[in-house]
Amino acid sequence: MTAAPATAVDTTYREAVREAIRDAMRRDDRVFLMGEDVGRYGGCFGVSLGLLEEFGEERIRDTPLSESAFVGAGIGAALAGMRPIVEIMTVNFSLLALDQILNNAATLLHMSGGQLAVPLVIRMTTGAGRQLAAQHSHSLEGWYAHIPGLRIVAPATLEDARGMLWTALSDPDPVIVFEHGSLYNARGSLPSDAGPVDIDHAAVRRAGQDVTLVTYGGTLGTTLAAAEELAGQGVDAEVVDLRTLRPLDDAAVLESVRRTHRAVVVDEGWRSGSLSAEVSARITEQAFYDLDAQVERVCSVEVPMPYAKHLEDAALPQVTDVVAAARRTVG
Amino acid sequence: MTAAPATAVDTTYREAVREAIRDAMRRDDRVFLMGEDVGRYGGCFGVSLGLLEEFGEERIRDTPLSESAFVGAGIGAALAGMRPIVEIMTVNFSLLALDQILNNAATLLHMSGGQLAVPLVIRMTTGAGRQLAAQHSHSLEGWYAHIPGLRIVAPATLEDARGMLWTALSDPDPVIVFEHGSLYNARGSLPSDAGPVDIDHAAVRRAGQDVTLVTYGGTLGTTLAAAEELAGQGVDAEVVDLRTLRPLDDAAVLESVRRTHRAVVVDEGWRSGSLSAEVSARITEQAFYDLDAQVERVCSVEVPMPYAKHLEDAALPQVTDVVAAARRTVG
Amino acid sequence: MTGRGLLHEMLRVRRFEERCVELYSAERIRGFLHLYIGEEAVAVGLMSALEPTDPVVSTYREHGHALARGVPMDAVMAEMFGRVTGCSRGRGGSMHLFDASRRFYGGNAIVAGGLPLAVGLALAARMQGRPEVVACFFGDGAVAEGEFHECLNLAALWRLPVLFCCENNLYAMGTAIARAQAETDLALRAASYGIVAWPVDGMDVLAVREAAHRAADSVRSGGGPCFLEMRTYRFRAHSMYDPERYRDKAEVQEWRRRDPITLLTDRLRAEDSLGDGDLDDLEKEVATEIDAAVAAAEGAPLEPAEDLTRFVHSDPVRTP
Amino acid sequence: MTGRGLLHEMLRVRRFEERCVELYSAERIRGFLHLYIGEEAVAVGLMSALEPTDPVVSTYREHGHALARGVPMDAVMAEMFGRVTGCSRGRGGSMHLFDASRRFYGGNAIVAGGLPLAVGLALAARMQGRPEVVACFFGDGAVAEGEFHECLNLAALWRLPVLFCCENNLYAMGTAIARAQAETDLALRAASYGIVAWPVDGMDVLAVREAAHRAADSVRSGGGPCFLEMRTYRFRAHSMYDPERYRDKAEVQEWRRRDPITLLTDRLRAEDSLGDGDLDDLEKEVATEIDAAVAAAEGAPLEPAEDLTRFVHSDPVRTP
Ligand SMILES: Cc1ncc(C[n+]2csc(CCOP(=O)(O)OP(=O)(O)O)c2C)c(N)n1
Ligand SMILES: Cc1ncc(C[n+]2csc(CCOP(=O)(O)OP(=O)(O)O)c2C)c(N)n1
Ligand SMILES: [Mg+2]
Ligand SMILES: [Mg+2]
Repeated sequence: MTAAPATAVDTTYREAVREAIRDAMRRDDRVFLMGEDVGRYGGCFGVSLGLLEEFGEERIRDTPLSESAFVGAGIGAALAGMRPIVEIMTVNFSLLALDQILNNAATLLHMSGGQLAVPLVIRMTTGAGRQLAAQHSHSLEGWYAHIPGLRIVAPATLEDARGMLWTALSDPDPVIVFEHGSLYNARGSLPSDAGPVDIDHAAVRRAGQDVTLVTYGGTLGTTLAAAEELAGQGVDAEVVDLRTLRPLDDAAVLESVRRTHRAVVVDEGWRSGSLSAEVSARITEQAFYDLDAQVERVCSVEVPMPYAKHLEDAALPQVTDVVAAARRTVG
Repeated sequence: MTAAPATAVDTTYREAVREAIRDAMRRDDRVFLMGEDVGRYGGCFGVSLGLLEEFGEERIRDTPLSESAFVGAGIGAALAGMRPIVEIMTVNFSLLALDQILNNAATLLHMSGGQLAVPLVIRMTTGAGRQLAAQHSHSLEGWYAHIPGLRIVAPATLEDARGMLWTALSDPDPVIVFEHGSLYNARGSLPSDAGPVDIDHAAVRRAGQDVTLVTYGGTLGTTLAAAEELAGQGVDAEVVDLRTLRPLDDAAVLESVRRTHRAVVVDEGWRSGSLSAEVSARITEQAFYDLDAQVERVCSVEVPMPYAKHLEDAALPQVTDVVAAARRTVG
Repeated sequence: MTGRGLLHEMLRVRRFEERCVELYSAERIRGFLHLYIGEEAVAVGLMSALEPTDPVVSTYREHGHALARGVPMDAVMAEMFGRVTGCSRGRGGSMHLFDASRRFYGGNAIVAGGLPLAVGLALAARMQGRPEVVACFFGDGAVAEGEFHECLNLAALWRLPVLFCCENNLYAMGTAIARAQAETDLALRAASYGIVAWPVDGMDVLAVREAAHRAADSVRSGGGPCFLEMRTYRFRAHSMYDPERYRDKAEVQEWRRRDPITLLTDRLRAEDSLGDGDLDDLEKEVATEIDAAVAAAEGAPLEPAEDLTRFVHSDPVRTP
Repeated sequence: MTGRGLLHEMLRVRRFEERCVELYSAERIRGFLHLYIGEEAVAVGLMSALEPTDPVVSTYREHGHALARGVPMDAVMAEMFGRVTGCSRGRGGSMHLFDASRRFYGGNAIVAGGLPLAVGLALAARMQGRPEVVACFFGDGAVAEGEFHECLNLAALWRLPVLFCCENNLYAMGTAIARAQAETDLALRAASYGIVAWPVDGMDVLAVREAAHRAADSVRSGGGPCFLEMRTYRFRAHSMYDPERYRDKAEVQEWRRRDPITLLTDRLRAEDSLGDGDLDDLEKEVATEIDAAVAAAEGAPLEPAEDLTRFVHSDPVRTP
């Protein structure tokens, strides 16, 4: 008996996430999805549309607006052998559950001397770019990447949107998945048998030799566009997608930087104290004598995100900013 | 009439903070202190002992265990013309109020187009070193220093403990003061007329020319001790106390590094994504060609803080770690 | 405010919201847009009972609150357009309307995030000896948040002058109240803190106004916080992205029969306080105001991008 | 468990705590230390009504909970000493006792931080069809936290098998309950969520046991959550750093007259279930157990510092 050959299927990032959830729910009946409006409403971004009908109310579980309680309940359920996927609508609301994430999810295993593992996956939408203003536009991945005990992933491609979830659920420890809000409508094709992918390694999304552009999540598109523009200007940029923000895949970044001798980190977070600072610090620490120029960073301007489009654009990393930063390193 | 000459008074960090609060309460009747057990109990670390008796229940205001509500209430009161000092017992509990701090205190002025300023001061204890284990030992200053709209200060000396508060209260915008728990018992002397100090600039706590050690708050002592030890080994270290963590006084750090050509950042936060990463990134960005070696970082090991003393010691930055890092830069 | 005045205010909100829908389709307004259609009686009745010095704390569904509070329509519309003439200089958009001069403290997009501010505003009023009532709006969904509990307890404990204005429209996005609250009688929930609380027909602007007067009087005279559960309904989707899979068309139809504007119109007609051409006149007046607001917004300038970082901190005080 | 057995358990806790005070002065124990002296009847009565498979979620004042649950005293004492033989390998200390084999989920030092875990453990039990009761301990102070509200609502809404065990000792650190709660009747507060709730004399171990049985039966048979407000008192300071300025010596004395150990002893004597030498025998047995625990802890090894980073993540699964 031979398997039918995989065909390519046109799909979107949103559908890829949904398919990942559906697949996980089918594979393992310990898995369930819990969060605000994941059921009847279909998910605030439509990700879980149709899943309630397929899996029922127990496993597609609408919660009240009680972020701390339902995230903590996910931790408790994980302690007792379930494999919850907790959806926090957006990273902006996750602060209300941060105590549970930091002080329980990330800490219980170590603090209990190895007794209590928390096999929990938390998914949340992150990022700006849709004129949602100051309280709905944060990029706080860097904060979560600061917490020992967590694994943080940021699927930037359809393949990763489809494949990271199952791997995360197979991890015995808590994993947070950041989905950038501007990606849900991204279209592309996936093989019909697309499945789990590793969540340990960064990926080179474009090979190049003059400068390494390091990024993740929502700014991968911007960065690839910048690389194209740089190519037109005779600068051959390599683009590294971090994919996993904690633990960082230093080796992949350094391997690239040691070849190109130049690096730019692109990060939608506010510049000071963003993940880009950590990446920059690590590059300098570990490859100082390989560097031909300062490591540059392209980040969001440090302001609460304004509503008006021209102001939001001015606050967010743009292709031209990345190009300019790269040119500063090769200049 | 001539003012009586100032005499030196023996005191502690705890008393210096108390005196700062008392002074502010006397100067300005819009000032009040609010938090858990600040009144009857005298403050969980004894800082506000005696103030209830002096100022009464309205102005030394005990709250229920409701971090989000009373921090938010501080913001509201500030909006309406008061000058609240809100005490959060420790940074560990501040996560419960982080939404209010980020989404309201730090954001209202910008989001309202300049209409709503929030002249609020939040004080909290931070740090480890007293065997309080995983949930009571965080150093999250770096997170707060990531938030646009806030000013973050970390008094490391008696003078700053005494002097930063009034300056913070005079700021039209929110300021967070981090007091390291291990400092409260620190003894020293202050002039009897000690008063407000600036909260804009870093300070050189020890002059030197071979390497710049940058630190703040609870690790200033460790760093100064390391500098002494380095001196014995023929390495003349300069120690820069950041004092204000947001906005960072880049100029002071760079001025020093441009002279010494070497830098070590000492930070009690977990290494990845700590404030030290930002300092390191800025040094490399702005002084790359002045550096003779990689910027080193000495931080906490990335684990939930264990209770056992030997494990806690192993997790925290020690004098020997700072010495070793400094030697790596000059080696 | 006369019955006619109340009707005028409700019409201003209704037609404003309807115009917003069009402008959203035309991509003049972007981001999230939460309409107040169906709930006009709540904001209009409530605001009519407040003093101009009473602080108001609002939500992300706050166009109606802002307009009824007296924030000029021009400034609100310009805000939706992202113009510097907007009531938040175009930085806030639909969810973040502010007007300090009218003590309108916005526009909060974190559910229940405004409640602590209201408690603090009330504390300040008390400490400063000002006889103010802080009106704090929030939805049924907010009642499940921890902050709701902390704030009701604190306000009750300290007997602060807060008027909690709960807009119970039976849904938090797609979640019906019975699937979110163990106790669906929200006035009862509030009463459990020892707060005087009662339910009000939120479709009847006169009932809301009367309840608001009684509650505000009690709060202002030092009786501690009050809680009004205004039972209302949103006729439209939660936001522009909501296909409304979670409720029946029939249910919506049923509620539309209690449209607050129709209810008041009928009542005023029955009382002979609204003449034949009066409604038309009002409609015309409102249309004119809206047209003017849209025209002004269209023509208004954007904030220069160089000012992006302005107001992260207060402008330095200029010593003369 | 017999009356004598309950007495034995309470004595174990009491004498253990007293020894901890000495060991703290001798600097064998460090960090924060919160004693359970005066509250023994609560833990002992409660645990005696649970099944070994019932999960327990505790606080930072949990030595009594752990001991009464059956966590071996050796392991608890070694934990206080920071030894690798401790029930959390010495990483947790006084505030973070864990014993997964006894479903003792610790030791949480964030006030109210354990409640969401209890809700989740109960949810898992329900989804997996296991007839468990999750016992969740917390103090009167926790009732003001937002998480309390969110969790009571969620447990009530979903009718989850949680037994909320509120230890109302009248103070949260130095804050008397009347200065923290608008509604000081905490059972009433819980009842407002539609949860069956009642107050219990927390100084009477038999009353606690009976209430716990009734409540656990109701929860286990699918009746939804229950809430017991155990009215008790801590005889000692909040922690080792507390000079107790906030309460009268006389008040403490008054409560000491209702010492749960004396109450039970007197009762058993009156019933002739405790003979003349019995108490001495129990005291000796307990002293021997404690001496052994201290000796074992003194002699136990520390975790090698090289293992510091172990268990930040789970050990890699070793494929055979
Ligand atoms: C803390 C938080 N969680 C989730 C959301 C997303 N959200 C926005 S509005 C809303 C529903 C709120 O319902 P309700 O309080 O009843 O107000 P309504 O929209 O009905 O006026 C939700 C879940 C949010 N903005 N903030
Ligand atoms: C969220 C949080 N805020 C503050 C503290 C500091 N704190 C520790 S115990 C305590 C009092 C708690 O009182 P209660 O819940 O009544 O328990 P009890 O100590 O009386 O047993 C406080 C305020 C904390 N640990 N967590
Ligand atoms: Mg609603
Ligand atoms: Mg208590």
